[in-house]
Amino acid sequence: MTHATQTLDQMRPPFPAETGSGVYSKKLGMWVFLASDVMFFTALIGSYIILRFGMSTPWAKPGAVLNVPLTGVNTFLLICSSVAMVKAYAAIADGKKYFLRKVPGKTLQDGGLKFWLLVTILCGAAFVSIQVVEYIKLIGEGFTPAGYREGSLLAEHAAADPIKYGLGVAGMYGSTFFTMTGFHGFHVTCGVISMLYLYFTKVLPEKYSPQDYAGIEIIGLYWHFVDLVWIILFTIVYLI
Amino acid sequence: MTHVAHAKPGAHGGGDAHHAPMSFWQKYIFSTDHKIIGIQFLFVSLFFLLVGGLLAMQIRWQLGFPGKPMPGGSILPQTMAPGGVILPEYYIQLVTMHGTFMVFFAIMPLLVGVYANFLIPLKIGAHDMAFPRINMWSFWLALLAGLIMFAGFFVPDGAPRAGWTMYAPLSARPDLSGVGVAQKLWSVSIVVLGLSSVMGSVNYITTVINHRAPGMTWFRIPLSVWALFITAILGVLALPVLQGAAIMLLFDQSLGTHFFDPVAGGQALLWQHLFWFFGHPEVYILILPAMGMVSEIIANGSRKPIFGYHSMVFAIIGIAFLGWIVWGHHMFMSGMNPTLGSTFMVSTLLIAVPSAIKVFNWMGTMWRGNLRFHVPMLNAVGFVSMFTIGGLSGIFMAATPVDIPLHDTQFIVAHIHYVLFGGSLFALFGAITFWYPKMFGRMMSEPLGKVHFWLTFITYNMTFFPMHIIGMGGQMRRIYDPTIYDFLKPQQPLNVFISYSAFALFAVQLLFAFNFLWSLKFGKKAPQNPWDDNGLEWSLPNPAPHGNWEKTPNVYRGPYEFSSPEAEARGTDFLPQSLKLPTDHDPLPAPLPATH
Amino acid sequence: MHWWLPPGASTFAAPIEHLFVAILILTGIAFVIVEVGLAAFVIRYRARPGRKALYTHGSTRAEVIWTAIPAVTMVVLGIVSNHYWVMIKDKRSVPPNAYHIGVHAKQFEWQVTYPGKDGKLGTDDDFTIRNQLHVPVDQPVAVELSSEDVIHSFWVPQFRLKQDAVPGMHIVAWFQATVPGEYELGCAELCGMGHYKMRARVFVQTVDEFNAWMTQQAAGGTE
Amino acid sequence: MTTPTTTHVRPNYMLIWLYLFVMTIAEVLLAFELPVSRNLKLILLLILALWKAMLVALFFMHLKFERWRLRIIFIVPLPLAAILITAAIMEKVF
Repeated sequence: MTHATQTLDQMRPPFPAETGSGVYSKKLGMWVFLASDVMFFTALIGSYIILRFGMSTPWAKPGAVLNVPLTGVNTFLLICSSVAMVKAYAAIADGKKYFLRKVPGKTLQDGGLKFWLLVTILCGAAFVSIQVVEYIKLIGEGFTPAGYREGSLLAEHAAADPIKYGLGVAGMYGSTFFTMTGFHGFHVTCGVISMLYLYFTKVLPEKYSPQDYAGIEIIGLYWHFVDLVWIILFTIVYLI
Repeated sequence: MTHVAHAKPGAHGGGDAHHAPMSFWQKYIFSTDHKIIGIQFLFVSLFFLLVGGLLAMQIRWQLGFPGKPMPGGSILPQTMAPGGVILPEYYIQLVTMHGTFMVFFAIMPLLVGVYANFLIPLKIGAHDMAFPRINMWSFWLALLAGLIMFAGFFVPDGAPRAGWTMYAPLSARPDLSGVGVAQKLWSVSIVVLGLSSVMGSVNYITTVINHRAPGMTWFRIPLSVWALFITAILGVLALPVLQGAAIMLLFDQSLGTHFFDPVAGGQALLWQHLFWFFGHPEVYILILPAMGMVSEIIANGSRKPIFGYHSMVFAIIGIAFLGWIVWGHHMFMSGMNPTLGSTFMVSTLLIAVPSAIKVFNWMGTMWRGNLRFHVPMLNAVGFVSMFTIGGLSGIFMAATPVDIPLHDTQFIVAHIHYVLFGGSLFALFGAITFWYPKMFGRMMSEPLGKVHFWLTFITYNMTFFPMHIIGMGGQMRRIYDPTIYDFLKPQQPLNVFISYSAFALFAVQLLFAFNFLWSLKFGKKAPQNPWDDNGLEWSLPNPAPHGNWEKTPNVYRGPYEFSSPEAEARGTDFLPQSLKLPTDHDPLPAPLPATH
Repeated sequence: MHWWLPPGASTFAAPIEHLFVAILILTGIAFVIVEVGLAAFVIRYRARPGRKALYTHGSTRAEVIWTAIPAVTMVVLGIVSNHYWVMIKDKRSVPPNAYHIGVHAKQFEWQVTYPGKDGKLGTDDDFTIRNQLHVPVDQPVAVELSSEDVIHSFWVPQFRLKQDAVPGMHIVAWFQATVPGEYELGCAELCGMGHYKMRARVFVQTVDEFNAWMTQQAAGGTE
Repeated sequence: MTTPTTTHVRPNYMLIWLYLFVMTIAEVLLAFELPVSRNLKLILLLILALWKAMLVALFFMHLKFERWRLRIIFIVPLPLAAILITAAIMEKVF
């Protein structure tokens, strides 16, 4: 922390009683940022919807090009990481700073902040890794941002069954798919990096307490938002 | 002296005491102080304003004297202007970069970067922004974006050549525009700038909501802060759309995607929808803060409360809301569904309503006032009269049938300059002069300021008013040489007249630059409250110390209590917001929200 | 030097000009009220010793008046404008007897395709001429716009007709020329380096002249 | 503490997780196995996706327990997005 912000925290101005948001500034700021991120994804997802409506030939059938089982696993991972995040939040709210602890009368050990945040990070990292694998496989098969690569296996399939593989929309399919999922992946990566940073600078040194765990709450908000975007993307990109 | 009367005990006098001394780098370069960041923005955006102005001069030379060697033009490289004669490809770079610099790197940071940063905490009684470090990053990213954009001139093929609106597919295909690298730099720069704007806006919104001093209720907030707050909301929601669009454009240019390429199923109009969906709120980002600051100055200059404070606030909100549903009026001729055009026409015409409310309320404020014509007031009145022309000329283009002959002609160029120069820049000349003492502790020269205002007012109208006429005559925007068209030849003398006026207008601005720089060092020392204003910022010494107040001020009344009976009882005509009268009760400070 | 819209030469000119004048009068009134008011206030209420400003926070009645008047005016203006807008731009407004001509824009020229003797586009006797648009007078003409590369805009000032030609879109714009003569067709949307010189000549001819020209061109074969 | 997070009963997060999981399975089955018409499929899939998104926003992001002045921040962009997409699609449907 720089000198200036330290002094600012000490002299945080009082809040007028009947005004203000009723929440602390960092959380409010995160919500405003999320609203702005909604508009960012509106530009990307909106373009996809607009372009898809504008096509005169049918879109590729779900599962024809993309590997739905693999991304299904990915969806599962992201949902797990989201619930782990909220468990981490609940844990520190109850003052559980530890990793795992035996609770009398229960067979499973009780997870604390350190445990649940680690699960979150691992699930998030696994998601990104699987996405990278997915991209490599897709590009190898011939699915690129520019469409189906000439001479690739995919291009051959598409030529044989243009309806199933949406040959007429290949260019748009590649453009929108890689841009939308790519920027979602970028958001996940940013989240994982931020959480790793918090894990080593704040969580392991046990700096959070039931009185102050703002960092966990706001990174949680971001993380759930990224999960929310994926829920939408998974349905409209992979299943429809 | 009247301004001693409201000095608060403990409000100043070694206000910096709780801050350890800082090195030059901490204090002026990597500063987290909102006032220093505002000043950084001021210098950087004034530089880009100058760059934009120089580009405009070259445009005017070419339009007034097509094909003649430009004086001093021989220093330009052969690829731009061999022997001083501007080439068509350089001309398009000029119009593109003039628009880009003026909109994104001059007017927007001047209004939002400078005054949102500088005024919001000072006017609501906060010690700094909610997130000072994010604020610092917002400035450095904006500067980085500006430099990336500027670099476009120095890469192979030169600057982008698709107009500041970057209509695809021209912008997306290097083989069609003839520009490779710089077109990508434009997209990258806009993405960085969007990030900077979002960071700034998140800060402004959070600060206004959460960091107001006790007693600063929503309807005691000065109109400038209201305008900047609504502007920040527009920024936070609009800039990401442009970012998304710029990213798609960048991918089209570099990764081989086809978003805007009709050959592979993309849509050329998609870019226009996304761009103007951002672009119209952007237009209001460029005018609302100016309106807010002008309200401030007019109330001060008239020594009267602002006429209809509440309707002024609701007019700002109304304009901001309408701003989201009118973008199609930029696309009336684009082959858009005509039924959609009708809808957009009605919503566009409705913008006249809140705009009229604002103009008439400003006039109502001046009505039966006691008008002090200091330089800010002159510029503010200039703003009202010029913004009115800009607003009225907009009605011609909003009415779709009349828009057909006016669309994409010099008429629209006149309109945008009446709003952005006659509007925003006049407001900025006023605002810079008004808050100059707060920034630098000195006054700008009053006589020089008055000369500058009158000369600008005259040369400005001589430059931009005739553009309406040549636009009606049919002269298209962005054409390199109007004289090749028979129907445009007769009005070439008017083009020459505009060019001479524009050169004069530019020369007059050097007067302002001189006044600004000279006063930094040699200006008269400013008294604490040079304009007898009510704002919280004037309860601080000039310039205000880091951290602003030692003890958070209490606010007892609205910002425009000029000439009230209580003020008269004190023998003055103003009543500062933080002045406690015997009849006033202290507002209750609310408890801090818990940190989770 | 002309100070007005170029002389009109199509059926659109009159309604657009009437609307233009109407808006000019409306905005002119508003302009005079505001500017004269400002000037009067500046002189009348300037600071003088002993002058006192009126302490008032506004008047709801005045504000309602100057909210309602512009609102009503703008709605009426919108309704009137929409009538002409539909007449000019709506797809269904293209007269059924319109003579169809194809205009294909590309960097930086206009390729005009005439339907030939059978009067139908897309048949064998179509022929294409660069940068020359011949149209018969007093006869609705539908221009079928398309673009090769980037967005261009079909703009004939005297016809009061402007319509973008967008790649990937097929747009029909119609007009009916009323005055025979020679005009210019320009591009009104930045389309690249040669945007300024993307110019074509427009000939409005009497029906006889037009038919004679058409026969001669058709005989000359396609270019 | 007066903050909402401590005054409400904490939801059963694992139950929400189970809902999300089951709905995801349902979505995949719906998309590939169920023999219903394409349009019905589309509507059902969108409803399921929005339902899941709502669960995440309401419970994981605690919007259910926040005040309206905070909820509104997240809600404001949604109509704007709808306006943009609707207008741009109308383009193609004339």
